[in-house]
Amino acid sequence: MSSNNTQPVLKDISVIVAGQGGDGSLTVITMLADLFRNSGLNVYTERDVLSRIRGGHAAATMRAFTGHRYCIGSKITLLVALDEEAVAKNARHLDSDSVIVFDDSSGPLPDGLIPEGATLYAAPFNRIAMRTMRRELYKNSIAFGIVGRLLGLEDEHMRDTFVKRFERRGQVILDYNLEALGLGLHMADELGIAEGKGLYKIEHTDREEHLLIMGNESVAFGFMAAGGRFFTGYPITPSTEVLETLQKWLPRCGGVARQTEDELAGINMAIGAALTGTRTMTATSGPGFSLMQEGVGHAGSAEVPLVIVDCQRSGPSTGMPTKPEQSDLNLMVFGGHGDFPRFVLTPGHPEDCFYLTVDATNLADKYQLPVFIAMDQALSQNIATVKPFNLDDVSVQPGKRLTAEDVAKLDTYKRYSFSEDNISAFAAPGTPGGMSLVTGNEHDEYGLVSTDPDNRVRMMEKRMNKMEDAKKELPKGRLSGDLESKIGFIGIGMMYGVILETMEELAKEGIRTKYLQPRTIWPMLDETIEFINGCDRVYVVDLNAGAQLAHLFMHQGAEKNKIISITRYDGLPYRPGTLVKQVLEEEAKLMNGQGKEAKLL
Amino acid sequence: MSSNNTQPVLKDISVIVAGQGGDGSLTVITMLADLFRNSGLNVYTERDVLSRIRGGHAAATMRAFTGHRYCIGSKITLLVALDEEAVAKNARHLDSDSVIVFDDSSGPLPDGLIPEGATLYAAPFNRIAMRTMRRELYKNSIAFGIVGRLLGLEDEHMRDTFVKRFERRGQVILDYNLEALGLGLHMADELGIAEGKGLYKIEHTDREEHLLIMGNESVAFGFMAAGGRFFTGYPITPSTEVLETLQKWLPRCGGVARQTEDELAGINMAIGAALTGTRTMTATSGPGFSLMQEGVGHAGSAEVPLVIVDCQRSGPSTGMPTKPEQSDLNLMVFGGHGDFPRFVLTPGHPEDCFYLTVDATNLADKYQLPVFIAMDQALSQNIATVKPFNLDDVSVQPGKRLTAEDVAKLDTYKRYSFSEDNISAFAAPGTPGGMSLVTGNEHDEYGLVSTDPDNRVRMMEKRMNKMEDAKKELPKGRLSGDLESKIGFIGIGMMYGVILETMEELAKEGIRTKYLQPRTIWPMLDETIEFINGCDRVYVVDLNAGAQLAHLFMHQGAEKNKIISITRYDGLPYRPGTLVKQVLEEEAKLMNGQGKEAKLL
Amino acid sequence: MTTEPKTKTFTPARPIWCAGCGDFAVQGVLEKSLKNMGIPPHKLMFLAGIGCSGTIQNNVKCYGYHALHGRVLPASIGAKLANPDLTVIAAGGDGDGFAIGVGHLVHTFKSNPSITYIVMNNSNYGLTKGQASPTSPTGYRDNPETGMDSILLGLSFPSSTFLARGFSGSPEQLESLIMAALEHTEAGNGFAFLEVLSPCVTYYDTHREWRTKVYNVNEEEGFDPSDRANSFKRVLELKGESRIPIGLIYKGENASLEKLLLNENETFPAQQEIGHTDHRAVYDKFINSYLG
Amino acid sequence: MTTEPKTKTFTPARPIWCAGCGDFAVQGVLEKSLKNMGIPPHKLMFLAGIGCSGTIQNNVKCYGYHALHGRVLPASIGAKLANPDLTVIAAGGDGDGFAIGVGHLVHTFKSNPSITYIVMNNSNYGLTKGQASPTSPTGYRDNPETGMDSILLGLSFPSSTFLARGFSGSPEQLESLIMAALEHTEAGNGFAFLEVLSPCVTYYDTHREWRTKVYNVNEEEGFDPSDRANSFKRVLELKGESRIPIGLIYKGENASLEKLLLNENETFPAQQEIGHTDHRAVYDKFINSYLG
Ligand SMILES: Cc1ncc(C[n+]2csc(CCOP(=O)(O)OP(=O)(O)O)c2C)c(N)n1
Ligand SMILES: Cc1ncc(C[n+]2csc(CCOP(=O)(O)OP(=O)(O)O)c2C)c(N)n1
Ligand code: SF4
Ligand code: SF4
Ligand SMILES: [Mg+2]
Ligand SMILES: [Mg+2]
Repeated sequence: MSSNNTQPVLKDISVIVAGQGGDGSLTVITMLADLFRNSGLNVYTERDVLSRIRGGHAAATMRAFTGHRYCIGSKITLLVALDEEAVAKNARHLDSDSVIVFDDSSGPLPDGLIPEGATLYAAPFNRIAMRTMRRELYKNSIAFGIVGRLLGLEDEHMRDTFVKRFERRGQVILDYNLEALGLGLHMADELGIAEGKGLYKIEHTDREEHLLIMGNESVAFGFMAAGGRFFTGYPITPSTEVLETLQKWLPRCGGVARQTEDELAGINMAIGAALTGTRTMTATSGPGFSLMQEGVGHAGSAEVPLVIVDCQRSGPSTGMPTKPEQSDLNLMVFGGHGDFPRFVLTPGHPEDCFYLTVDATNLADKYQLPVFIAMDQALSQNIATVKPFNLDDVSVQPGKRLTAEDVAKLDTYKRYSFSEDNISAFAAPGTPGGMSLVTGNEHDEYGLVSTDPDNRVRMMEKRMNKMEDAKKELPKGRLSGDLESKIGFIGIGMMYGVILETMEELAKEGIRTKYLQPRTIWPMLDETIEFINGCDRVYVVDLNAGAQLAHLFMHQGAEKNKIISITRYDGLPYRPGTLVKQVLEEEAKLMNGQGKEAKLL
Repeated sequence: MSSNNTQPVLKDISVIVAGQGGDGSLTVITMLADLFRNSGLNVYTERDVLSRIRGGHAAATMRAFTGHRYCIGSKITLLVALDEEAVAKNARHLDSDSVIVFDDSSGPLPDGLIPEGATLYAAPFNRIAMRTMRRELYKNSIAFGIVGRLLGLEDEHMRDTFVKRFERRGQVILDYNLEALGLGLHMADELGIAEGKGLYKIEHTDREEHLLIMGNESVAFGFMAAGGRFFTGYPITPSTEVLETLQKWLPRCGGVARQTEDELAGINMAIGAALTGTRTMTATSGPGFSLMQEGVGHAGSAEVPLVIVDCQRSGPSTGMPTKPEQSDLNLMVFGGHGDFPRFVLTPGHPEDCFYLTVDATNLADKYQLPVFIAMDQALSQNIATVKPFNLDDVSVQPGKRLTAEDVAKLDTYKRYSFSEDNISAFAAPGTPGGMSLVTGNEHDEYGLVSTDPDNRVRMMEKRMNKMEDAKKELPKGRLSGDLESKIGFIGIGMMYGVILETMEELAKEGIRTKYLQPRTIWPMLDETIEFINGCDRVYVVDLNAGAQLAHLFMHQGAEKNKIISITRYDGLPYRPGTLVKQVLEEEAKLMNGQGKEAKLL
Repeated sequence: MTTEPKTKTFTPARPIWCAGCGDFAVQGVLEKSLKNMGIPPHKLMFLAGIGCSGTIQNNVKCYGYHALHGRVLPASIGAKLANPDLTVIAAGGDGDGFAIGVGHLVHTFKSNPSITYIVMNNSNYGLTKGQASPTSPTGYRDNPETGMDSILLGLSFPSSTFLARGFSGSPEQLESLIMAALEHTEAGNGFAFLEVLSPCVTYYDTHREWRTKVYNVNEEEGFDPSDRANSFKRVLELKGESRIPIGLIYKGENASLEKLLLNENETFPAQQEIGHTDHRAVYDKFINSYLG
Repeated sequence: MTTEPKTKTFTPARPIWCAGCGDFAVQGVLEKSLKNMGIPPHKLMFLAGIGCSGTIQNNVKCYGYHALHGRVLPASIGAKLANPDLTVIAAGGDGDGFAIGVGHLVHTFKSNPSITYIVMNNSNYGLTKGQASPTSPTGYRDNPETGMDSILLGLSFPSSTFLARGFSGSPEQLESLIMAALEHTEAGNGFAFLEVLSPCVTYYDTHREWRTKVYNVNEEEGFDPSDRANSFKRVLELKGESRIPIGLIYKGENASLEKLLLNENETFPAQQEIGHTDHRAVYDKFINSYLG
């Protein structure tokens, strides 16, 4: 590879910056993402950190591309390795086309670590930073200069981005960083990477502006835009951004966003607020979600509208807090003791997060029950370009509520009145005449505790039937690929982008497939089971050890022998290439008449 | 009906005493049960109370019989009604053979409440108690006299029982109660029920002594006999007797049984104790079990042996605390975030409770994971005769433990060492050289936090594989009925006795059936799925609204079209007659070619 | 004051308490105080925990809520923050408030929301049949531990503003305390904590004992309820003499949580119309902040 | 003292803390104190919560346990009750101990088991990136609430027996406190609570501020740590003067939980051989009590 005047136009690159926690890889990637987004490209970024503040391997990746992608690609175009471990850890994604920029401050890269043919630039970021600037801290700003040049960014654009990012932290810090950038550009010159002589040419194609946003922020905003005005939560990776985003924005709308003493307070305070008619949400991750189980069932039983966001991470228990997984599905669907209704929605990318959170907020209010949004660490925290949310597309529908005038017209008001649609009209506390009792005990229509068996059965049916009732309007899945194909995929959350890209790759190999991204997994929509039973075989991709999704389909009547279960739980993000390989192997076995292997636990 | 010298021998009677909470119905039944047990009969009692200390309808029932029964029968032989409501509430179980003793202190029983032909004795217990003894309290001791006479008990035996029961409460109380009994016997004379002239003759047949014990007490004892020495819990109906029994007995064995500030402390204190190698248990019911979910997953992840008893009550949320249900099955099987191994055992009667708790305690220790015992309110609190537990039948096997000598012989000790059988040998704190780290984070063999993907996969498999490994020795189900039949039953817990008796009734109608009482529902044993798939149809009786058991079988590969799901969740105890009717209806539909109706949600 | 419409709604339940239970007096005095204060039923949100005590809300005309065991305070705070116009009263037992719920109590002392919290302390778990609670003395049913004192606990939070103890056997004094508590919260002055000694005649009849032990600090010459350190000292001394201090034991000042958290230029959360577009400008600002 | 065999086991981890973190000093002083006390690694059960602080056990040769967030105290009590021969040390952060775990802290003050609890207070949530904790002052990251004081909280429990506060910047004084705490628990005198001010250089660098504010009460003429009321008063006063009281602030006497709960005639739970038949007579008695 060499840089000359005939660089290709940048269509799809993946850049990874890797080093130790605290090295600032994320900062480099975040700024790069901003720059590319501003250049009219689409962007997807990913972080890979440990659950500690400093040290340990940490990396951040950015993919920039034209068109639509919702994951990091299988290959690394450019690796910026701040230490040797960074090269070792990422070697398997490198090939002969890859470019590696290596910080050789502590010595040269040992032989044999990178694939033959790959281009290596060695540059002592750390040494220069320490020598010239006296702070290791600046090494990533130095690195930025080389990376930017390689990727075809203009020096001026880089400087602008630095100003934008560091301005608010004061002139001194900005100046230092600009100086560091200058050092980096100078190093690039020395390495022969002059401005405009990088690997690519960037064409400013898509002039439409894009948000650069993570799933958690989209969820927060979806809630706010749907009229959500109360949020309580307790910090936990990878959900904390929901809390922090709402703490920043909700008060401007007169809302409350509060960090509570724990998750039990979080959900019960949310319930208390919801009782007043306020649209309410809480967010957490596995450990906190386990703690919330009593509250969740209570909301279902007492018919309290509540949105609960579970940003799943690798379990069980404390698990691997910063790693993605989808292993709380069972808990969302089956958690809480006793039977109660709930909806579980499964967005697939940051845009989906926004619109589904609006839906969740409306649905919770309409059906007076808990609605879960099943996120995963990648969906929660990966930052991607998204078309600006269209607020005119958003319909905010209040539930069945009674004003003081409505109540005054009634003969009788009962909080839990039986009704055709199984939804009891609701008068908020403060409404004259609407006094009522709300309880998680079994109760009569007025909310008075009752163990009368007939009442019990009716109340139970009233509550449970909401799930059947709602099916018609619960968010439908998204179908893509070759709809005539008899080979299907099912996967949720972060698998959305991976599966879409896998299908493209498979099509190139002559295997045409289709994909259903279910957006509601509870109650299970008929379309999902029909999709499975209508295929010859369906690859159900479960990011968990228990094949939770696959078994859930069986639980709901899917034929076991249609399902090829693929499970993964090593904490690594999926790359399309991996899935392509897995499917090709499976298909090859079928060709050889080995029969499919439903690795169902 | 009249009493003469040719009374039948008592073979199977059900007596219900009903009135208001605090009336003491339970005391009468408890004493009756003791008397009949001492007369060589078998006994089964049931309580039906509200979640309040005084007032509200409350009833207690006793069945006395020869042979084996594990539930209350469908018909009431004798109803002792302390008020009118007691008659109304129980009328549907009365028939023309029934005898009703009614307290007419507040007026005569209105016409039409009891079936034609039934015998009514009116006796003003309350009035007499107030007039003669100045305390309403004594009315049940008065009633006891009449009831005892009717059932053929000897006066002397009744007096002995009174002495036994009231002695420890002091001579005064004993004297008052004996006086009240005397009044009752006198009333009986007046009503023409002389000693030896009751409805039955009691033949002292079975000379073997029996325990009179409830499931919760059997569980407590099973734990103790299996070497359990540490218990923490928080009071909650219907589990509290486990705590209270162990608080009484465990200290005598040097153990600790402690009431904690809440269920979170309960399970985490248990975990802390288990870390020292002590066999440990906690018990709770739905709401507390929901709160324990984080702890449960932690035990699975950190490989901490723990027995957890869930005495299920009607859910969801606070539900109906004193009513039976089996609706936490989903939570036991799928609770806690992330994937981790666990066993769920399902005893069917108090004897089973003892032996399965021994198993649970051994299994937890052997496989180093949480083991659940799925109880239900009826199984927990109904008192029945049971053959004295045979301690020589009980084998107490310590898990894979290392003494100081064992450790000293090792080159390396790793708490989470990989091994053939997926179980790592364990050195208890205090053992020289066995220092190690225990954590709910993903960890390496030493217990150090690790996110290495390969290690992660191996650790996950090590833990999850325990479920497959254990299948061979997990408690097998009990098969009964006509094993050639193609019509099956499955039901757990309190359904054990009901289904056995239902099968007898159905056989009389010419319908031969068989029954599998699974005693392990997680991991699901192959025998269970094979039982279902090998039948034409299986009646799966779920005491919950979600058909949790039926769906769990589908989840594990049972064919949907084999299952006829029967669900019940009205909080009433099942009577065999009800189930017989339900099955006959279903069978009739099939005869009429209507096809079966799998009422699966 | 809005008048209630004629719409029929739930008829307050007959208490399920045993005859003689201290909780009857608490309910009676509270109802009277609410009337005195002119708080209409529809403005009253009355939340209770689980226990015998936790059924009190069923017996009063109000917006009632039966929380989970130990969670009445978070639920009450949620309600208050979402709609500060409501009079929010929380109630429950000593098990509910001092065992499973004590973490929330501690944080309510700390955060000081304007809600009244009445703990009916019978020093045992009534509803589950008499087990020891955190206020049970050593030896009650083999309880090995020393009983705690909730007023001392409240005093230990520099932000606590109202700490009182009453006795169901002294209804007049109890009334003055409930009135004072309600005045405190209606004025938005923060958290009013009121423990009421309310004997359980069925499992632990302390009526006579408590009657002889209670000691009203407010009758004491020179007792100054605004002196936190002195109140602490006095409570300790009295306990040392086997007396139970009752009365308004501490009253101080600290900003209330709802004042600190709510945006004073905006409508309260619960009072905003759902689906309104008043905040469109904020939404646009949000979107813009994520644009290039 | 038993000597450790040569068996290789885990190598204590390198701390994952940021350079300059206060927790380094805590670990150093603790290790020194353990050595001074002659507590061998195999007798030490070191349990920690979740947070930056909650990784300390990994760095020390011991039987280590990483509890759930907020649950380190119940787990520690379980271990101590099951095997009182162990030296049980619990550690964690201010979020772990005073937010999610405060209910257990309260009940540990109440029940007084002989365990040492070291809270590394950095007045923020380090591991989750600097959010406010219960000890954060008003205004830190928009925190609207008043910070709590754990020593005051401990003083409010009549059964508390050892309350101290150290500062990672004063390692010698810290050593004396850790030694005193370990002596308290090794003697079976109950719960030793020690808060250590341990600044977080990354999110909330209080090092300089705390250095100027700490005030060692033990250097004060006539300060009597056995006078609960006076300690309470003095802490309040010092706080009023913007000082942070450190030192052994309270020491008292009360029976320890393990003494109260364990049957002194029997082997400790963890030391009984599993499957032994020593208690067959008790089992028979149980069975008999359910016979006719
Ligand atoms: C999570 C949970 N655990 C346990 C229970 C059972 N429970 C109901 S009330 C109660 C304690 C009642 O004591 P207290 O709060 O003092 O109220 P009292 O009945 O004495 O008024 C308990 C433990 C429950 N409902 N929920
Ligand atoms: C149930 C649960 N909720 C939330 C978290 C996330 N979490 C991990 S550490 C922590 C707080 C850490 O603060 P602190 O205890 O003060 O420790 P520090 O890091 O400051 O030493 C939180 C909220 C968790 N692990 N578990
Ligand atoms: S049991 Fe005790 S607390 Fe409950 S109602 Fe009866 S007297 Fe009151
Ligand atoms: S983030 Fe703060 S508390 Fe955590 S290790 Fe760094 S300095 Fe210490
Ligand atoms: Mg109580
Ligand atoms: Mg902290």
